[in-house]
Amino acid sequence: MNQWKNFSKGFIRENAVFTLFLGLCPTLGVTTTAINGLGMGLATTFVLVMSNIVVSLIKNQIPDKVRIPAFIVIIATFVTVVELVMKAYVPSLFDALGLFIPLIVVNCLVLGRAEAFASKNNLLSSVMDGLGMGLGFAMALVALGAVREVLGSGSVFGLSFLEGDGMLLFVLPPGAFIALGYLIVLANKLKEKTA
Amino acid sequence: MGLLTFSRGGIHPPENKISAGNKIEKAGLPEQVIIPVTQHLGAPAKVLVSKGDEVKTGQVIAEAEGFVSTNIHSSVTGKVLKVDKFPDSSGYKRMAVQIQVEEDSWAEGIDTGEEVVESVDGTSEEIRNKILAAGIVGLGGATFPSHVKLMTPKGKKAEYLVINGVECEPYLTADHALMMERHRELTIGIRILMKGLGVEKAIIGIENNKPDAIEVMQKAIEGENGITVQPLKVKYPQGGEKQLVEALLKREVPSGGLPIDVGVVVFNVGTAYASYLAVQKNRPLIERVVTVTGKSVSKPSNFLTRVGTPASFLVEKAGGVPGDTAKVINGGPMMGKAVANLDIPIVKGSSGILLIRETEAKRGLVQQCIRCTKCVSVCPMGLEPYLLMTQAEKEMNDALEQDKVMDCIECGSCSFTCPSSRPLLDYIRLGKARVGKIMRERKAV
Amino acid sequence: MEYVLIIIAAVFVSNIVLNQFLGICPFIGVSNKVDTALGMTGAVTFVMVIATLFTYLIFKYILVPLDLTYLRTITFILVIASLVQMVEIMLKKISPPLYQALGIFLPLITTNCAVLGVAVLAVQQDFNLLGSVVFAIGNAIGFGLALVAFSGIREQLDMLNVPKPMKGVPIAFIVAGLMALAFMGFTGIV
Amino acid sequence: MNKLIVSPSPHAHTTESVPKLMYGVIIALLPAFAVSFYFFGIGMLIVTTVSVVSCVLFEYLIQRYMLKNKPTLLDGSAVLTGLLLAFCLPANLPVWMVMIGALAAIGIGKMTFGGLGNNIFNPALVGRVFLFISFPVAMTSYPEPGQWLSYTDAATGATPLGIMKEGLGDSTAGELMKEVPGYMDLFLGKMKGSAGEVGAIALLLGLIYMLIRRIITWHIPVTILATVVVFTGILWLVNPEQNADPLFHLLTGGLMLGAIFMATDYVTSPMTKKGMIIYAVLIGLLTVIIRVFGAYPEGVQFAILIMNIFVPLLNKYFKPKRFGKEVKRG
Amino acid sequence: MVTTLSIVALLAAGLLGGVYAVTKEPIRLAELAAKNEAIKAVVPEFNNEPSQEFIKVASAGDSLVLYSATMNGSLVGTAIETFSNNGFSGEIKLMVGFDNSGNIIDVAVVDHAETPGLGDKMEQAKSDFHVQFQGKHPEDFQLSVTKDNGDVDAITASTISSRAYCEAVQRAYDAWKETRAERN
Repeated sequence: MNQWKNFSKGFIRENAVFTLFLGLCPTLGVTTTAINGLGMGLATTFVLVMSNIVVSLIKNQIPDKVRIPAFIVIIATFVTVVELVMKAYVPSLFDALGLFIPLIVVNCLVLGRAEAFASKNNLLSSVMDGLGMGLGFAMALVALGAVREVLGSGSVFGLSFLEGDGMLLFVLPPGAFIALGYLIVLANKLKEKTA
Repeated sequence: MGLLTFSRGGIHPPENKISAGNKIEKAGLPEQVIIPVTQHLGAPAKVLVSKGDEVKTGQVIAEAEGFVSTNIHSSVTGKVLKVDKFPDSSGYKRMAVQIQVEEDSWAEGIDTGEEVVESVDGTSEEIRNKILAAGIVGLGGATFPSHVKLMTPKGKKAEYLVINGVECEPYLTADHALMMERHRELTIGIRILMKGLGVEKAIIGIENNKPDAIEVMQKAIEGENGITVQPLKVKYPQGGEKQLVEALLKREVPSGGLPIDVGVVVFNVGTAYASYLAVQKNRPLIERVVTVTGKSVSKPSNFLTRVGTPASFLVEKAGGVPGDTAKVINGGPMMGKAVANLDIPIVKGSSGILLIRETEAKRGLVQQCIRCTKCVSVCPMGLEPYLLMTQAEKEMNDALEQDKVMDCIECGSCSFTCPSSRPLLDYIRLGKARVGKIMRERKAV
Repeated sequence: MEYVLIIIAAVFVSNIVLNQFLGICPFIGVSNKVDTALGMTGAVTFVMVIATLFTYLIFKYILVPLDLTYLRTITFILVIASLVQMVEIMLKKISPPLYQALGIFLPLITTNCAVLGVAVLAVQQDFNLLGSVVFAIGNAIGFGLALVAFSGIREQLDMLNVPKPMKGVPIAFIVAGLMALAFMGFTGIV
Repeated sequence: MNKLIVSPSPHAHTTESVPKLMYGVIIALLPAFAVSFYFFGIGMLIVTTVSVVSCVLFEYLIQRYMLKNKPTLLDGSAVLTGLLLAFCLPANLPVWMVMIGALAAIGIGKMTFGGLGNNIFNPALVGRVFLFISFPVAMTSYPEPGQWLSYTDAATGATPLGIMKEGLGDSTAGELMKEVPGYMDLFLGKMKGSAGEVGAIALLLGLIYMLIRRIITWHIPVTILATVVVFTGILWLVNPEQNADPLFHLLTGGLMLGAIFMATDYVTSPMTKKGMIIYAVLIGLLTVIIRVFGAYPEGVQFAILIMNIFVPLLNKYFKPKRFGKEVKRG
Repeated sequence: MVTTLSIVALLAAGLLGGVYAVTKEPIRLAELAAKNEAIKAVVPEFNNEPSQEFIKVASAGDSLVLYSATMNGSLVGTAIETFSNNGFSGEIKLMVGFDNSGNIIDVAVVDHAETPGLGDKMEQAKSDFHVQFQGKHPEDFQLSVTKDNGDVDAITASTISSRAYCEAVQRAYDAWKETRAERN
């Protein structure tokens, strides 16, 4: 029950993007399509879960003063792992996500969970938390990516349903901001209803 | 080059000077008068009479208490009915003396004759004392005790006397009538004030919509030393003393300061006339010219009225209350106060009673500000009323102070001009009250 | 001239916030007041320029010769984190007033992806040393311009009647979107 | 005696009102409408009608069902937005695109911020630029003037500004001037262009009307136009081969429409004269920079939107000259 | 305190070194594959490793890369990676394939930053713009847009992108001509 809560809170109630407003740069930057959103979301989830695991395992060994630098090292390590693996096995996705893969390091979501949750909770809770928050984040990215893709290119997950182009604005930066703005409103409405 | 006027903002409301050109009429005596003891800015005067006392016209019934205060005189002869709280012109109950009018016999030492006394005698101190004794206050509406204004503060030097004959409020014609009919006395009054202040130069500012008054005054000052008449372009609120000083002398009274900070003292024409009566005739300030007007009023008039006369008495004289009256204003339409009924007494500061029709009285539906900048461009003080209103609404007191809310002279130009009918001035007043309180508290600490 | 173009491009054409989506968190978070936005801009400029300089040198003269470029991310973030710490300590000692002004923003900067992003971009785009520094300055100006203008708008919005569901973050995003829309006009000027 | 109204002063009020001001602007737009109807015929009428009706409808629906406010349709602001939006679209734009533009203008540009008076960006321009970025092809194929009932594909193409933008570099300005209509035609509005932005003379008439009725002041429009003339004049004097002359810049594209009707929008322009002048100078400069150095042939819409961003800062830092600051006390 | 941090850093470095070693080869292969993919798109079938057999030609301050595709040792085509700096939003990189007599086989876009919906129509996947180049010989097919009296129909509303595209193809052809002797 408790673990379910740790897991599920990341989807709506404490959703990184819609509620906590964390990790916004990649949210906006990579979501030209739903696929990109998914890729980024999963990459972040991996880093989040792994760093949560490590942090919760060694939390007692780390003196308070060097806590943050240690966390950053741990996170950066996993980010680099993701970077290398993607470069090797999914180079096209790596190209599409570009700069935002190394920037997972400074995604406040990852450091935030390490600091606020994993450093205070046991392994299982931390895994569930990382998984939930990460998948919630991925869900938000996919949602935004899907909206932008549908409106901007007339396709979903690369499947085109429209002859010609959509409203190109949504593929471009202004569309990212605008679409996210309205999605947050929508998510708030949803939250009010479920609450 | 055009006529002089002030530089920032200003508006041109319809002038509606219906009673212009009408001669000053004596209003006569009502049955009872109610004379408030606070008819001036500053401390209330101390009441000297009590119920049942017989008083004479011009007798002191309340005495100045403190420096910024002045004497109050009985305007009639009769018996004191009551010394109690009565609603004053703004509807607040304030201490006043109610007198049953019996006759009109003046107290001793007062010259009631009409002949003009030309030569101005006495030192400036004697002049000041006579003005204090006569209970003279600024008759333009601010009612600041005049003897205080005549005392130049240490370190300041008065250079100019400015006489305010602008009368920029729509409808009102009291000052206009006074200039037309009492120009001689007025000129001597100016001389008196110049002497009282010790200045060599005086300028009479008159708006160009009163060409007859300009002509008459120009004639009246012929041969006078140092007095000039300056016609001004018509623009509201030119009668505001800061605006008038700037229009005439291009000097800007500093924020939070007084005209004396730039070497100027401003008196209204009515005050100059009252000073003449006080100094040359020993006559205290117990009557003034009051315009009673309105679009439906059958006989718009300029009445020479005793202080304490109920407004209803004057309105009856002007033909009674028209059926379509929706609002009665004590003063002009821009800065006057709407009153709840006509029982209010005429006081030293009353310049007019204005009866407004329903169509004029209605305020439009308040709408969203569309940021049209009209309020900013009409503000004579260079403020941003739209901003001050929102800041007042949201109680952003620091921002209000920073944006100079206290400089507002409450001329109402912003509210007048707003196409969205927003109550700009109402909120600004609220803001001023709050910020004023904060500033006083800060000073106290 | 080349450097002027780098700056114009960074400020207007590919503005770091409105076009590159970097530094969105402070953009949304520290933009309620113009004064705070100015403080943040100062702090970011300071750190961004120094960080880019250091990371550039480390990358060019340590990582590349040793064939350790895959350690770029981890090195850069450590450099930035320790730089922020050092700047904080130094400011406290050297210029307390400046510390007063910038101090509260400094800890936020470690996780400001604009700083890391610019450092990474500078080495990716193969600038020379001066070019990198100019690039960092340009991006700092671009960040500041967007942030300060945005905070001005938010100050104004605070005084208006924004519908309740839109208040706060949502309207901020819409404004940012419209700002980005307007900035698209700069396309191609460099 | 009836119950007297007691309210704070002032007791006199202007006869101006928001609807009167809005309809005043609409009247000022009529000459331009007539000119463009003359040149673009029925298509212009369709675009305008669709745009105005959609704007009013979207405003009503959003107010009624989403904001749950009392709809304020009669203030004329939605009609005005609709007109202005239509005026900067090609007369051959598909109807559904016009409707999307209207939704962007009213939905995103205006109602998201809370409606009239709250928006930061000019709604009509938000709609126009939204469409321009979203549907670049449709938004840059303009019909040849003089076709009344329908437009043939062959007779659509770039505006004079577009011809200039694409041609310079390979050809000189003088050669390109032969491909665009003469000055008289440009002045009267006989050129390819957005529905309502042709017809400099008609737009100037509108300006004069608004100045006389004191709906706007001269500061913004005149400053923008003057800045454009000065800046393009300098460029032209330096290199007449590669730069069009100032008159050409003045008469083509959306400059007049933008300077007179868009940049002067009350809500999104600065509150003080000083602010207005700075705002207008920068709009003029940005317009020329985008036209001459940027990717797009026309820059005035972007320039105004960009400056909209900075209006709050202008309002914050350029206050009116307060009374009595110069003289220090004591 | 310092020890813990050092241990953490050491472990991290160890992990990274390991992952790096594992992924090093796949990364190299992935990069090669990407290049070969682009070459394959514009020349006939080959069985060599063109990405390994290239020459560089200097042009306009930068250099073009010529990849020779051979089938059983005989040259079947040359893929040239070319560029133009005059795109709508900066540099455009193309891969142009030529047969042995200089006919264009096909053109593919390697990299660009053109506006979505306009200039990006130059991508093969997005429009047939490239088709008109197929089989043409630059000597008798004027590589400029019709507006400039050339033979290329520009992408709608994207004359500038189309011009840059033509310029890049022309540059590739010039390089092909220049190095003809050296390759045969």
